[in-house]
Amino acid sequence: MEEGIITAIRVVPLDHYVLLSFLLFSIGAAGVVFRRNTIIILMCIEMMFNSVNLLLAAFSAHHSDPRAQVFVFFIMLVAAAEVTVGLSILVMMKRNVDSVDVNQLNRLKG
Amino acid sequence: MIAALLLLIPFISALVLVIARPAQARPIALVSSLASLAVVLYAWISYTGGTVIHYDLDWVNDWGLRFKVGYDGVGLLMLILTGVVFPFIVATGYGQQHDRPATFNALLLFTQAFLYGVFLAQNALLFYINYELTLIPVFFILLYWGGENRRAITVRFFIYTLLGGLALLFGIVYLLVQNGGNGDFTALASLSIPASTQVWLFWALFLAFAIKLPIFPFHSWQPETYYMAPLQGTMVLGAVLLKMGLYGVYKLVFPIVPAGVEYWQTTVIVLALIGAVYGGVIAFRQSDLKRLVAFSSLSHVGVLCAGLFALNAYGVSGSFYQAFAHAILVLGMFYIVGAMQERMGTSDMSVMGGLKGQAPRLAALFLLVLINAIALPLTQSFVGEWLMFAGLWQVDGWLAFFALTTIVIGAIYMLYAYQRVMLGPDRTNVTLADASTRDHLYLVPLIAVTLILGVYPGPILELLDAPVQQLLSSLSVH
Amino acid sequence: MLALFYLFAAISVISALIVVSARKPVNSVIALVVCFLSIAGHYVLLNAQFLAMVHVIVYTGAIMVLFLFVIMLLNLNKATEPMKSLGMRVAAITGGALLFITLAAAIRQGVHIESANPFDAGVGLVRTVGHVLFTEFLLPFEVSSVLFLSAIVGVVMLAKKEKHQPEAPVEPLTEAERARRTA
Amino acid sequence: MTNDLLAALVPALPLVGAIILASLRRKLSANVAGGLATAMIAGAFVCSILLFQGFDAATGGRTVKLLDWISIGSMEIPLALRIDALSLTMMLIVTGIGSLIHLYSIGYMHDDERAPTFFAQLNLFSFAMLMLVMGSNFLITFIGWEGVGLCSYLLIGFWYKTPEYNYAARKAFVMNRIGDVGMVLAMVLLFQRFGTLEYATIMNVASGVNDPLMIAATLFLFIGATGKSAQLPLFTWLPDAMAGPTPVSALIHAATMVTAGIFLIVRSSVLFELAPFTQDIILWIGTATALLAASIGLFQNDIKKVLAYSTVSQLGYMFVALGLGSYSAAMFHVTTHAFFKALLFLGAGSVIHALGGEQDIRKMGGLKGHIKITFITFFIGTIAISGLPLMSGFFSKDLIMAFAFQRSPVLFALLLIGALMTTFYMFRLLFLVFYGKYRGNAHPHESPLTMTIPLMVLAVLSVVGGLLNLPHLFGGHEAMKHFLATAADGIRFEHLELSHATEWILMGITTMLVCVMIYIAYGRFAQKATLEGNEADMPFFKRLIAQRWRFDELYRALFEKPYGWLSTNLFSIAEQKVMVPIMNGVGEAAISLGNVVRKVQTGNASFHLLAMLVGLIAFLIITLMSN
Repeated sequence: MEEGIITAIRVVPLDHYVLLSFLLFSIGAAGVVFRRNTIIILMCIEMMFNSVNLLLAAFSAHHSDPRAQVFVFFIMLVAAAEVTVGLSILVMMKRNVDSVDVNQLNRLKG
Repeated sequence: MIAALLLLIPFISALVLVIARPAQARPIALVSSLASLAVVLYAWISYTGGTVIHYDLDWVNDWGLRFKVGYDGVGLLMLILTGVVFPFIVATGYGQQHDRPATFNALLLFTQAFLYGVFLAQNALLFYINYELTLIPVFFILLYWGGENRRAITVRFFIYTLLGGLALLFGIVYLLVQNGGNGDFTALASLSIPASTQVWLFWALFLAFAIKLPIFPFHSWQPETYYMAPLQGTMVLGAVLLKMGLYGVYKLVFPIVPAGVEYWQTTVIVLALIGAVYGGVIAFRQSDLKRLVAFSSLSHVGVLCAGLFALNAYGVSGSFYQAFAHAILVLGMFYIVGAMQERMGTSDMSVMGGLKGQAPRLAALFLLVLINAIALPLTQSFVGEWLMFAGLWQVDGWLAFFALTTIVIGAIYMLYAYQRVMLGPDRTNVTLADASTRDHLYLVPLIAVTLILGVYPGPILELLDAPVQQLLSSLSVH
Repeated sequence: MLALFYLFAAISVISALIVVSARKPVNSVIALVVCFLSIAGHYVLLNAQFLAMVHVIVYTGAIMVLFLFVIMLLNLNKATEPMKSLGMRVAAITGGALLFITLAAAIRQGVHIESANPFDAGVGLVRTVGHVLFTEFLLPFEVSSVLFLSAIVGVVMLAKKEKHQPEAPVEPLTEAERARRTA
Repeated sequence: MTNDLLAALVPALPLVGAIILASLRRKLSANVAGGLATAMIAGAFVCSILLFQGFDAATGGRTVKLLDWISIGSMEIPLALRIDALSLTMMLIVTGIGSLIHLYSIGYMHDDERAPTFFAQLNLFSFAMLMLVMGSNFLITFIGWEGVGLCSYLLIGFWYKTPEYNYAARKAFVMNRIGDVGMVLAMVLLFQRFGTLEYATIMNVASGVNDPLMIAATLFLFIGATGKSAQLPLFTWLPDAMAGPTPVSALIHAATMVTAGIFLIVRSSVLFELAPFTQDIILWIGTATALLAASIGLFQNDIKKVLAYSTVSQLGYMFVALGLGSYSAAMFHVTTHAFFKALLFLGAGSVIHALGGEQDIRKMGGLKGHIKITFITFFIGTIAISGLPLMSGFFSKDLIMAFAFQRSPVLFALLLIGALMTTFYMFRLLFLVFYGKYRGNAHPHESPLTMTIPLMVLAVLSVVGGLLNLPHLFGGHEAMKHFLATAADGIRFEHLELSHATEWILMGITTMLVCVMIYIAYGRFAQKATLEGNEADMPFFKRLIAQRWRFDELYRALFEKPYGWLSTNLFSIAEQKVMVPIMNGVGEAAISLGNVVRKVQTGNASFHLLAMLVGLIAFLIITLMSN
């Protein structure tokens, strides 16, 4: 298994990972615009985060440089913090306007 | 060290002020401004000539922004001016009732810090950033402590000034692109730009300064803003902020677009002189003392700008000398305005008259300030005006003549104002306090500076001589 | 090995599509968990063991559970979400597709990198990453605790009921009361 | 060295006096203040005499540099004093007569509560006047030039509660300022031409230069002189300046300040010699002023106004002398005029003092019995100004008239008419004030000794002043002329080339006609009991003259009113209707642009997200394209 995985780094071309993460990112971006439910929008954002993480990890492996993985770790930290805040905003929103419809948030109209 | 102290003293004091109690606000601000005055005076004493660079640090090098600070003689004069002026501006607060004095004084000190930044900057982008930063505290001062109709006037002032700032930014960015991203003044000065480009680039660079000064067609924000602003705000605007325009022209316009300057020289002088005469004539019939002083400032600045654009040794150094004199004058005149407001509750001259009977010492102080305004010899203003007249004469006799009409016009409105306030039968029905110890403590040093530098202008002229010569010789090369 | 990659890739893309298209939020969450697990599989393929573990713990274990709790507590799991306008939906799909095409076009010549380091399969091991994290990135790591602190403060502030709200104050439950209610 | 110190002391003493008095003005009594001020100016007088005694005319003069003043680039303007024959003459006049007038003021101002202020300003004036005459370059002279203007402004408006006085003060200052424009233009022109403003250097370099610029420079200088010395067209301020206390009129508006213009032209005589065109203009303006002012003097009823117009007229004579190039005659007349006009003004002050402030000669009369000393001294002053033989005015005026005859008999005739008018109005004044019956209702009393001593001293000087420059005709050798000739290398003096017989004849004619005028005046005014003064009854021309040729009205209509109109309308129309709306337009344009652009901010989160997406794609595409 060990050997197989090590060869996997060499066998799977970098392009594949890049394309995969692009695809996930695009799906996430489309989802953000597509849905009205704020909680799903938040989830799509998480997905976009992850596509970037994957990209970083792939490059890290192909560069043989552990620092990019450390960055992935940091991104995870930030994502965790972001999710807690985002969800508490969601709770607030639900409490105040009794809805999680993103179209309710239109106070910023100029 | 000097540069760091100058930038940090007001900045840190301002931060301290944010948490200070209201009663402590003015003393802290005063001590801070006096400390920075001491630093400035030390800089003056230890200055031996040439351009002193204190720091030259990388910042955002790719965009041409470097933390390059220092000064030449002219810059030092401007630093001295800022250092001298701010203790007085802060001290003016002792006669004013503000709500939230701590915030107010903090904003004043922020302005001072940014002003030092402007006069210390040796990099065009650094200059620009500080130049625009000064607007922010001033904006809040005007908006929260201003008089009647302050919102509209402040916003107008702000938009108008920013419009100029935008053109300036465009000009600087253009220069940076041309110069491969090196924004140091010295580097920009050696840039050779085709004359046809300079013709329009001149206005991109000059418009901001023309509005800030202001010269004639761009002046209309000034009287209303001066009138509406709180006294100390007016002093900041009139005594130091407009000097940034002068300094900017010296630093950013003359060395960089000499051909453009040559092309527009006469136009600018004529506009400036139109403004000088226009402001002076209007001042005559103003019924409000504060507005009258505002228009008189417009008139003085017109001559100042004309002198600068005479582009010879006498005109340029006279202009900067006069800039100093004008700052002192503005402080004195507006302090008098404040003293009258404090006593009469208004600055409207139609309710004044014959105050000399009740307040002879105040009248005497007013007169002593006033002789500087009409540039009587042995006052500071005379030295500057004489040099500017000599400079303008070398450009054209008629220009000198029109500049000179302002000494008649100035005498007309100033003496008329003095008469309406102080002379004649006592028309007021209030009991008036004569000049207090505070008034003396404030005005006597100003008058002393005026007279001493009027009799012995040497130390300041010395500062100006070398950099102005250098500027002119570099211009003649182009 | 390539087959394994394609498998994981297919799972993650399909589950991602389900996340976007599912009617009920709970379904989305479950799909997202699947998606995240498949990404963990990718990490394993890349021999990024540390990441794989942290990813499962943080994302799948913590974050997604948090989502689930929120949905549950707020009772959001209704498929009554009104759809956006047709134009917006079309725009969203077109936009996502365009984005992908553009990004893909950017690498149409393939990604060729010259690694500065000699090949080392062990970069993703806990030991390697941990070493870098606690030497080179020690300060950011410690500072990140401040981020969490501020996030906690922010959450508390947000979750707190506003004082001036006219509602009756909610009295905190005592331990005994809580035990009685849950029973 | 000691001489340098003395020279510095001359202006310094009155300055110190002014500063002390100004700062202690609330603590000092009128007499102490007056004493101090008098001591200071008398000290300056003593210093001037010492300087005069130690002065060696053969050396030509010295420059005492006090400190660098304006020094930048190639401009070097030191604060320096020049001691030569010309400045010494003026210093002696200023400090000498100044001392007497200070002394007189102690009596005149003793019951004014602001007397210390008055003395401070008087001392300050002396300082400025001394700077004016002692300056070694144009700019130092200009310090004094403006300084005396300021002091004149302060002293004319000394009694500040009366708006007319304030108006008069402002008018004086502004008119002087108009002249100053000319003066500054001359200075910048000369500076550019010669690279310096030092008198000595300019006069040295300039002699022999034939340059059309000199005409411009001298014309500008002359404009400055017309302002300060109240010549056409800038003379109307001087009669109004009589609003000030009488000693001020005597010192500033008769003896010293108003002669500054003459001094300036004598100082720069070399330049004027190079510009004959300017000289002609000076000549004719001087003549016109002399005649015009004298004609106005004929009908004035205010004792000080008569003297004021007389001063303007006499200054006209001095300018005639300058125009003729006879600078020593001008200076001679400056000196004698300082004596007798100071005497007349102080005498008038004594009369006013005696009558408790009355200035209208229609309410005077028969005072010779009440105030004898004043009468005798005033009488001496009158005959001196009228030029009765052997009085000081006789010598100086006849010298000018002789020069005029040498140029043209017509000019002589015009000046003679002026002289006769002078005689007539002066004797009219004398007779109306001192002869006949008293027409007022005050109780005249003689003035105190501090006031009468200066009168007596000045009376003596008015009699013997002619000795200073006694012509050859009377056995003298024109001492003053020769003394002044040493002043600067440049000061030249035209020689009188008339034969002695001609001179005798001219003098005879003049004297005879003057006597006739005195007789006519005596017949008309000496015994008048009442005096009709209704201008409306006069024929048109006479009324025009009595109304001062309506110069004030003309200037008001031509300048003051339009200026006020311009000021009001520039503000209300140009500024408020044009400039401010333009600025507002900029603001409003920004705001309306914002109103359009803000529609983009729908507040719809999905829209913003989509926009972000679109932006991202666009950015990517642009980046890709540019590669």
